[in-house]
Amino acid sequence: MTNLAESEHVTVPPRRVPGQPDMWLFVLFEAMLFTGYFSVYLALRTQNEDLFLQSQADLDLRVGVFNTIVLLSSSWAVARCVRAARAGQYRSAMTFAAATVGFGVVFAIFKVGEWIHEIRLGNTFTSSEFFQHYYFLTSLHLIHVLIGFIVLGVLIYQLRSPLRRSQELVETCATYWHTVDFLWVMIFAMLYIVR
Amino acid sequence: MRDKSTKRLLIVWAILTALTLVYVWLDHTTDANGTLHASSVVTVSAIAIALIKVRIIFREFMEVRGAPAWLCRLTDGWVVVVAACLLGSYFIGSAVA
Amino acid sequence: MRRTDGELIMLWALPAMLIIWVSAFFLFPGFLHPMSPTLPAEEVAAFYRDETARIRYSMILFNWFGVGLIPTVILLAMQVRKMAHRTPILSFCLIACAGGPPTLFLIANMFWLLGAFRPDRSPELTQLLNDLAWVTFTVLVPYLIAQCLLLALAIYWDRGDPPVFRPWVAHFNVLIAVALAPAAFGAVTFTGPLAWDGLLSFWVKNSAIALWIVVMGIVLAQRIRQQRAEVVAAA
Amino acid sequence: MSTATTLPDAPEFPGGSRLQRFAWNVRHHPKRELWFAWYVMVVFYNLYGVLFFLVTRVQPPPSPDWDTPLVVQWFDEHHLGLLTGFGVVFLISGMCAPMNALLAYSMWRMSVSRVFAYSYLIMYSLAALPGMLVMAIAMTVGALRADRDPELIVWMYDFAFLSFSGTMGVFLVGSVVWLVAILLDKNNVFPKWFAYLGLCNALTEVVVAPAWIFQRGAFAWNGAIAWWINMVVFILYTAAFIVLLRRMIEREDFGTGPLPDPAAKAEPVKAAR
Repeated sequence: MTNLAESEHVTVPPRRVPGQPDMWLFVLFEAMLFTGYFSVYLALRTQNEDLFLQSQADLDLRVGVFNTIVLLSSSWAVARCVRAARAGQYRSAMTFAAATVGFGVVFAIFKVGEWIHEIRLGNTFTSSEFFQHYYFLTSLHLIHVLIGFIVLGVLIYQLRSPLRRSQELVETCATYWHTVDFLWVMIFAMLYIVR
Repeated sequence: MRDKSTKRLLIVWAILTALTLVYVWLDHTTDANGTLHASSVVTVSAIAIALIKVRIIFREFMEVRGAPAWLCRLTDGWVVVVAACLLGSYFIGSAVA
Repeated sequence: MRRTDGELIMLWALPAMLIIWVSAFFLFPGFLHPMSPTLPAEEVAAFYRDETARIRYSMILFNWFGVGLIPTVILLAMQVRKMAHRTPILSFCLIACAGGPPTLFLIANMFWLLGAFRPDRSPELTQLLNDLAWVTFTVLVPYLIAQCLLLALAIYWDRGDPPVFRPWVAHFNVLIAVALAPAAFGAVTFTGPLAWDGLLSFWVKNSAIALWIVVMGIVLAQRIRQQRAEVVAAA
Repeated sequence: MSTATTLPDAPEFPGGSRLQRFAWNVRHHPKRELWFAWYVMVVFYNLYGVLFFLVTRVQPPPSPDWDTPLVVQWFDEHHLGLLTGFGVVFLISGMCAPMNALLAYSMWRMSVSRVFAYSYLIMYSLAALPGMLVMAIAMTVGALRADRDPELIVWMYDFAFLSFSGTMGVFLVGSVVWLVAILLDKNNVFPKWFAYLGLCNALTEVVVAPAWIFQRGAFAWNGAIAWWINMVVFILYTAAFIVLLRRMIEREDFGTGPLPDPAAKAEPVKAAR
């Protein structure tokens, strides 16, 4: 369908969907689910604002900001990896894929460190309504990060042998990882910033 | 050509990081000496900045910029729907409370 | 050793199982006559207090050998696989059914054993365990019904010549399924034929299960012997 | 049944009245086993909806936060609905078997190891016990005697709803088994997006876990997140695979290679006639 439309202007480089369109369905659907969780959180929050604010004061914004920047960097790295793979520079693509995994690991370590810190402060899953949502959203997101490691493993496996190297699969994996990133961007705003 | 695209990615990353740091500023201006206060302005701008960042990630990192029009429209529409859901639940919740 | 030898050993385990099941059935004091659902809590507690030993030993026997039905169902699934169908779906169906009835029966079995474990606990609690046991035991039919109907369908749809099982086996299975169906409603009423000690939910259901095991055992035995003979003839 | 692709051994399709056509399909349709399982599945889900949402009224679930008299009253009001409704559940829940067999067959048809089909078959056959039948038994016993000690009735109430919502692992791992099979498959049995949707479905089983922990709020067994959002995903997932299985059966050619595309297949058939 799109090809027909595009063939009229030959000068423009062909527009194409990055990765499998199937993955885009997942991205939008999963993000919609998270939007559902956020909506519930925001609506409940307004019912009991002071309690939420009180608990929220225990979060350290610096860790959140650091983690956001780490994930943004990982997203940047995987975007570079896709460009490099497209240009046929597989060595460089591998480096960027490894960097993505590295950023992801740093994120996970700081996330778990933050949990341990909060638990030491006495803020557990059952201690307050805000922390219910905090642990729920962050752990569900961390599960996405862990699945992301499997996905990045698939990406690296694709890049390693000249026999495989399907650009479509590389882009599909990258799309998943960006989803992990932008979900965190929203979770970060929801948990740390919203007043 | 390639150089241009990597430079662009770096700029995008810098903008996203800068937007993240705006949050820190936002946070400092609202909270006087460690106690948090409810604020619709902060909530709305937090949601708005987050969605702007998401849209930048869509367009640049996820390469929707070069994708067929339907995907552009779908992702933009999605951002609008999410904004409506979040702001809607926040304001309806506030009205009920 | 031929493949069918193993199948025959599995099958010959069935009569042994049957003897154990029947003796456990008669050993359990609550089956003859079946305990009434209208029994007040004190009498239920008294039953567990007075008959502790027989409840324990019969139910331990059932616990050991209750799962003995699974190999028979799997043998049937293997026969279905030999039928002239286009897909393995009907044998998958039987495999999917195989684990259900013994598992449900084991749950009921554990409630009976729990009831007898501390017969001096409050009568209300003993009655609850007794209810759980009887309800689970009475309503364990869904997979048995499905099993009979699916087997019947598989036989009707067998395009082989000669077919693996003769059509009367299918009719018989449908009949058994019909006999089992009322027991699903065993908890709706405390009296009458539908109650869990009633004619339909207890006597018809349990006789149907026993009859099914005996008849299908014989049918399977004939079939496997015939297949062994074919293997010998071919060799 | 839209695909009456006549195979050599089947007699010519006679046409005629609806009943005659139905009888012909039962006797001769080459895909009758698959269509049988598919229709059983559709009927099962419809009955499931009617029984759980309308007859027994256990869905959407009442609150875990209710006090004892309220729970007893709830059982009182739903006494007959619960007992007869779950009676029907006991009668029909064997319909899970053809459904699970069809799902397993879809994996059997893929270019992947048989491990997937058999693992899925066993896992989902197991799932119906704690996920549905134990719940039905607990509800039945809870409703059985109105004069029972109220504390015990509340215990049955918790038992029923938690065994229903809280049976997670089999569905979680089962969905993952299916989605991995779809991603590895080269026979095009299912589109890849369904595999990704399977991941969403698997994650709902993670999301429901807090139902074991909270008695009120968004994460309780009737909560906005643990029940409502999850239900939406479950319904979409189920609807998707019902439609996709139908398409799979329509495309089925009983070979071992890739399933033919419906559009591409229409041409040669026409040519052969």
